Amino acid sequence: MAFFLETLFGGLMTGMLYALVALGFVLIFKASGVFNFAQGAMVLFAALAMARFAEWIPAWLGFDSKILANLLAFVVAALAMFVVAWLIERLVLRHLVNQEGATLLMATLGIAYFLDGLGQTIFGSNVYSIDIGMPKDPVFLLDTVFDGGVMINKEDLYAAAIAAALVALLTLFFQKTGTGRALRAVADDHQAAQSVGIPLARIWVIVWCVAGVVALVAGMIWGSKLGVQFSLTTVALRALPVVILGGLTSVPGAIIGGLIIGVGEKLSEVYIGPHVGGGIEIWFAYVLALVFLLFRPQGLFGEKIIDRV
Amino acid sequence: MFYRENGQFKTSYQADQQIFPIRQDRIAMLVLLAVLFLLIPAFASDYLFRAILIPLVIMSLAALGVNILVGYCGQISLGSGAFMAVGAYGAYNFFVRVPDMPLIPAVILGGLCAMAFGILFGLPSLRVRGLYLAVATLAAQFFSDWMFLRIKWFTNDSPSGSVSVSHLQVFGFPLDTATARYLFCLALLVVVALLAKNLVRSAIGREWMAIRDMDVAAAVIGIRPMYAKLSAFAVSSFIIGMAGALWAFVHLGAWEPAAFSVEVSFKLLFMVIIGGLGSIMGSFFGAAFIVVLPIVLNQFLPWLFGLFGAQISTAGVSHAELMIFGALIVWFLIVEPHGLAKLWSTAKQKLRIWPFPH
Amino acid sequence: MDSNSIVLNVNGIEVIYNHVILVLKGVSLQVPEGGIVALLGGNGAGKTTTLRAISNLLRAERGEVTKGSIELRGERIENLSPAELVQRGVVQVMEGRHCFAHLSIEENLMTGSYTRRDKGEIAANLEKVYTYFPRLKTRRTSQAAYTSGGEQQMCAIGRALMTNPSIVLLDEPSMGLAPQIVDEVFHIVKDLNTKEKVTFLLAEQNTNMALKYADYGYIMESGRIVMDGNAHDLANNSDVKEFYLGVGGEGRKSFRDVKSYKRRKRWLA
Amino acid sequence: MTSRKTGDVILDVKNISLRFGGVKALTDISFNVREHEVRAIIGPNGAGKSSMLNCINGVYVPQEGSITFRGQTFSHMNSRQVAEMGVARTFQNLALFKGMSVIDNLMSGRNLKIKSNILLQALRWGPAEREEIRHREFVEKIIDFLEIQAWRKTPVGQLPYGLQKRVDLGRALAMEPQVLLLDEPMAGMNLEEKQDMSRFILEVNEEFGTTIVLIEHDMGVVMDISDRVVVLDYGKKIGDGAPHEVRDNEDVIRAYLGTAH
Amino acid sequence: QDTQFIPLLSYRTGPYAPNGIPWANGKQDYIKLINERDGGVNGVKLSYEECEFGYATDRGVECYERLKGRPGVAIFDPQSTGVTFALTEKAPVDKIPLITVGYGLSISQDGSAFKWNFPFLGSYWTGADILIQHLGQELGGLDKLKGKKIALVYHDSPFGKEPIPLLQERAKLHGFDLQLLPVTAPGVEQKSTWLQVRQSRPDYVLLWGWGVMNSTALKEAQATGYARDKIYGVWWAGTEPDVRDVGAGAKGYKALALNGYGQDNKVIQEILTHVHGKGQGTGPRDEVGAVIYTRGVIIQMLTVEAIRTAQERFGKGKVMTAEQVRWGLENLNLTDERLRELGFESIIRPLQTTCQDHMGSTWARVHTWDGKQWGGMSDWYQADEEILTRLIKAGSDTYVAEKRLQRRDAADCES
Ligand SMILES: Nc1ncnc2c1ncn2[C@@H]1O[C@H](COP(=O)(O)OP(=O)(O)OP(=O)(O)O)[C@@H](O)[C@H]1O
Ligand SMILES: Nc1ncnc2c1ncn2[C@@H]1O[C@H](COP(=O)(O)OP(=O)(O)OP(=O)(O)O)[C@@H](O)[C@H]1O
Ligand SMILES: [Mg+2]
Ligand SMILES: [Mg+2]
Repeated sequence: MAFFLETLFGGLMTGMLYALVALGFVLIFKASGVFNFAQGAMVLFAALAMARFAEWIPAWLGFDSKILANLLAFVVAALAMFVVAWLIERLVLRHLVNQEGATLLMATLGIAYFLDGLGQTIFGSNVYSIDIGMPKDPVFLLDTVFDGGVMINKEDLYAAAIAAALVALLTLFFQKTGTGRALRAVADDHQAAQSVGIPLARIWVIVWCVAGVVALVAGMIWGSKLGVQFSLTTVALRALPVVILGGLTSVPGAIIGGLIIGVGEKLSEVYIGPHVGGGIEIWFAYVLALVFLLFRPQGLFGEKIIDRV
Repeated sequence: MFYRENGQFKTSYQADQQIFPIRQDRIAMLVLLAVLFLLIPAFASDYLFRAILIPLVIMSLAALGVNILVGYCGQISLGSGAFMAVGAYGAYNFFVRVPDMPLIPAVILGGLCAMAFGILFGLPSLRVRGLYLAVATLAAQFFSDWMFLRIKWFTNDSPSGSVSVSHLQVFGFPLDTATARYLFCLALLVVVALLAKNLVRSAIGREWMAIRDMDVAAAVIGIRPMYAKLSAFAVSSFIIGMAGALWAFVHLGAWEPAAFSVEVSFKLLFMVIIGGLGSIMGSFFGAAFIVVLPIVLNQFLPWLFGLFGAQISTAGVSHAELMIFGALIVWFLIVEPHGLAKLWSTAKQKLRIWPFPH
Repeated sequence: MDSNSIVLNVNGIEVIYNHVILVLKGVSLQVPEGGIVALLGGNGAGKTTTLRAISNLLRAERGEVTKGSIELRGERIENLSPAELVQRGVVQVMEGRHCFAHLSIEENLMTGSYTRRDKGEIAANLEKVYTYFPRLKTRRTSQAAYTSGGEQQMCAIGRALMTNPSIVLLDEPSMGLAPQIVDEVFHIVKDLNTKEKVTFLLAEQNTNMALKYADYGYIMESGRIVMDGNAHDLANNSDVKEFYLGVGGEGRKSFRDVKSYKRRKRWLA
Repeated sequence: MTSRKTGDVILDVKNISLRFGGVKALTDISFNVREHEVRAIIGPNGAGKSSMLNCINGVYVPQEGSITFRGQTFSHMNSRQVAEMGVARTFQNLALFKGMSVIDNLMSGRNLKIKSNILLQALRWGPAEREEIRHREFVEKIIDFLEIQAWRKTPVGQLPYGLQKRVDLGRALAMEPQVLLLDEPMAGMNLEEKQDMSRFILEVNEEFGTTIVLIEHDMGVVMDISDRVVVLDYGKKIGDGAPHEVRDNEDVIRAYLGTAH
Repeated sequence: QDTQFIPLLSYRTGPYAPNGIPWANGKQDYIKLINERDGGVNGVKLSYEECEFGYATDRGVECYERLKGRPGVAIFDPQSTGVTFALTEKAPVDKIPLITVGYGLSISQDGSAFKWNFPFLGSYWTGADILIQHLGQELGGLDKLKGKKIALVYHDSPFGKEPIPLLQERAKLHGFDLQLLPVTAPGVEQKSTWLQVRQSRPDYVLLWGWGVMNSTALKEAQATGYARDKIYGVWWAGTEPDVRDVGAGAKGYKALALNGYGQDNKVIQEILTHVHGKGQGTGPRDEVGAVIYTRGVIIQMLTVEAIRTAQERFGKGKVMTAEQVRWGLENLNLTDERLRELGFESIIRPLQTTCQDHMGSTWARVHTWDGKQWGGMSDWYQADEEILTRLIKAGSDTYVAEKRLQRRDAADCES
């Protein structure tokens, strides 16, 4: 029982971490109907920037407060992400208004390659660490009830809290502001959105900036967990079933999807895995998402797929 | 200037329905085939064959298969790597388990295995669409990764899960030189491309495109979405499966499941998008872009830097390669969002009206 | 036309799609302040393209103005973004509706107020649109994709009105609307024109209606303006009568009787 | 109404009701269509006309009611069955296959009639090629008939609206239907083009005896070419009869025509 | 043609770059050292070209095809298990030897079946064998392993699966319980793996990871409270990039050490003087002598010695063909004395290859991470001949049968 709870909690926490990456996908999809293949690359780029600046800034300025270094590095990394967003709009998206999803997807792939190359050129390809003082050791709860207690990881707990806060903030942003509506309009029809005076350029810069910051937060947390190196980009692949399950356009969906996927894959690996040789969680996550899709083809909270003549 | 179609009148529908209705195109095609089959084998180096041409031909074949599904039938698939893997391991099992199995039947049987697998994972397409479908196909991808690592039977009980083949022969001729391998793959590609072209310009091809463009309307004119989608999955995964078998048997010789990882799936999808969705020709352009360009960049950049007297480290080259490759993708899309094939046909269009600008 | 009251001056523009398809071959037209100008012509004549060139929605279609100039109150506008044009009061109602499929009718309308800041004004505009099109009010919460064709057309027009425009480029407003609503749409046009001094440039197939409400008309054929004049004069031109109004020499012909006989248009000779 | 004879009832719609959540798109609609006639459906926007067609060809499933076609009664058919029985249609919001050429669009209308299997098609061998050419000949006739020869090989997405409407009609005709459902075929056309379209419709009706169900907002066209008219308003039937009867019906004038006509 | 060409496959980008960079640097630096200090091998200068493949098998094969035709090409080090598998089929055709130090196919130790493969110093089977021996010693005898539970957390790829047959063999022998826990590559998500570890509470965990998987595993072990000093890694999990980022969290973690390391070794000192001292160092100075850097140096040293050996037979001061180098590889004899001369005496043990034995030495040690650096080296262990020979014989028999090969005879051994 205690073990079941641990697995459950572990799954929930992992799910929140996936959700953090998934959010980036959702944001950009929502705002432009683009499936942003570069999300993984953005996470890596942001994390690299953060990790390296946290090293460089104290060296340049000659102080050694860890907190200050992290703070400044975060700000500088966020600025870098703003610049990236602005350049992407200027050089890429602007020229691809009104093109099909496949074309835009491809363009984001180009961006992904570019960012991978650029990030490694500027920041190097080694393992770097982000130390934002996350506690690494587990705590044990309920040790009166269960023998050995129920183990929970504090780092995960913090990360999950940050993810939740971010989601709440973004949900508010989308629901309560006119911008949210404009974003959805843009996603539906670039040309019509232009025709009523929605400035695509500004909208896209805003959204890519927000997505950049989300990527930075994700990169920071994942980076602090895993170390900052190239494999961070593969985290995006783990977040994919989450986005799909939650619905490509839903911010809260990313969280719920994350929780379901997280729990589903951990329970499956732990309870089914050993009987079939293990290593099943990744495909299980996808199959789980698929099963949900068979009932709701647009994901749990996605906008209904329009099907009309 | 001599690229004109006027003056060439078609007197029968048969003539009008040819793959290349313009005479100049037909001649160009024959020349191209002659170059591919005669000239290149006479001059190409071993490196060119093994490192560029053979992979290019095989990937073109795979991209062709992907294009049928994604480009013609509009079903986004990220499971192509899995179909290739099933093709490869399917062929492998026939090859090692059936004594004296020749290569061609093994490849075709591998294709058939992939076809069955493709149909199975195509079933969700009846309900799930677009990017959401991509997830279903990714499920196929990760499942196959797992399956070939975990189920020993498929790898003939090799402890590490990696397998190899040797003594390939076609009609009794051993396939041991690079030229022979190239010609074999090329011949298969030409045959399959021809068949595929026939398919996409026949009734079934129209069904696929109809489903892609407007599925409700397609249903109203009597097209069964189920049949159309599943047949696209079947044909496409059959071709991809054969390509997978070739990749494993002819190109790699020895392989592990990672040879057909999700990256391969992504690459194949990119080939068809950058080459041109819904264009047989586009598959070849796309394959060339994705397979050849990075290699060319990799060798060209040090030379370029050398020209300016600068030294660049290998890491620097490969970072620059990534950036240039990414930038080129974006640039081509901006010039022509519908892919290289479209760019090609626009160019031909311009040539046709040359020297007038419009 | 009095040249200093011209708000919109299109001067010999040439438009090319996709770098190869030449569609407009030197189109010039003027729209006076507070006027209603009709742009008439058959399918593929280039009406939509002309409007897109003005509102600069052309780029999204991979089209490009390669020659000529477009001026709004003396200012060159070829390089302004559509959003900037909306800021300046120029809005286009696109052909084929283009409602935001996933948004409800009301949300669709509200997107039109993106450039407006004043809450009171927005509310008033919304109310105005609802009074013009009561049908929209009853369907306000439905997703636009699931409304009927006519409802979507109303939505598209209403959405444009929400931007508080001074010049509206209307592309086929009557398409798919019931006769009663067609009347109404043209009434609204007239109404806005007289009461709020909104200028209209409208591309229409319904020549009858268009000439009835417009002051001035241009007729396009294959990318050129072939004829222009006061609406009244045009309506009385014998070619226009025969080809666009259906009233040949012997009055209105029944659709049943037009058989294969066709007279060639004089200007195509 | 010269040489044609309208025959027996070929399509009988009985008590159809269709709801989408709270929206009642159709309430208890009944009407019939006779063989060889031109039957118009009119009504204000959102009255449920298009939905009615969608029910007939199996795109929507009505909650209540039945449809009888050539003596067979169905509460619901799938689109394929309807197509097989010889019902074709055009769409209000163009539903062409945008990426395909005009010829391919029309050829796709003939797909139901193609018998060669996938292998023969791949080889394009003997019978398959002959079959393809036979259908191509038929389609060319339609192309000539609709006067769209010049655009044969253009992808339809690039055609102007009016021509797309013609292609849409062509695709339906390619199915050699017995009943042709047309949803606002003349929207967005100028007079000349409407005349052409009317001519096409009437010729199909007269020469092939095709029964036509037509939704149209241009009253001139409706009055001139239809034999009988159904009027819908807010999902209810408010009138049914010969054109002139309908035109003079008080309810119809109030709900639909307005005063001007 | 007057230089001996050494192609260098490397990955300085991509997921495994953190390990790939020092490795590649070590390989280059040693070549530079030989050219700089000795003027080449008996006067034959060494030339090289690096080809970046980002750990992608197909790009690696492309590199191979590109470089294999260069004049004077000596040898290939595929640097990845995937590329090794692919090249194992090609090398016999092209007649180019493959050197895989500490990786590759375990059965390729059998030189009579694998003429062109040289898995020097150890394979995963020797590694796994030594780990078990070490555990036995810690417990005070292999018999104490009875009833113990050992979990293998492995990279789910041929690399990770290689040790399984040996461990199973050993498990049968000593009666311990072997639990297999695969981790999907690249291994960034291991929560469920470590939850399973927590559930089954094995006495030891063997970590068969590569790249990011290693640090993630250690972090996850910390997060689930599994004692790090019960975790034992393979030598690819015992380098600096594997633990640096975990720092104190990995304190007590042990891993196999295939080779010695550190800047005190003579060869490293010479590299510092002759290469870095002249501003020609490939990477940063402080990485010289790191675990995986040193492994790169060893690989190159073995290559150079093979060339030297070949020259003894085929002509001093001449550029050797790849076939001749192969003979050199097969007839290496690096005695204690020779190693001392070369400056490798505390880096590796003496090594002698034969036509039958392409590995030359099956010795390794175990070292410990103290939270800041590797150290606490154990004594050398040698893999158990008896078990290995049995497994290798069985494996290579199947291989020979499958490929319809002839085992090499005495005459062939002379060639
Ligand atoms: N995006 C495009 N790409 C290529 N050609 C186009 C594009 N849009 C329009 N055209 C071509 O430009 C010509 C003019 O089209 P336009 O839509 O402006 O005509 P229109 O007068 O508005 O016709 P309609 O009355 O049918 O709307 C047509 O021949 C059409 O094929
Ligand atoms: N799939 C659907 N989901 C929800 N509501 C629908 C759907 N289809 C139609 N409706 C609603 O049913 C009503 C009738 O729609 P329909 O399209 O049949 O109207 P119509 O008579 O064709 O009007 P128009 O002349 O404007 O085309 C409309 O109010 C529409 O919003
Ligand atoms: Mg138009
Ligand atoms: Mg309708």
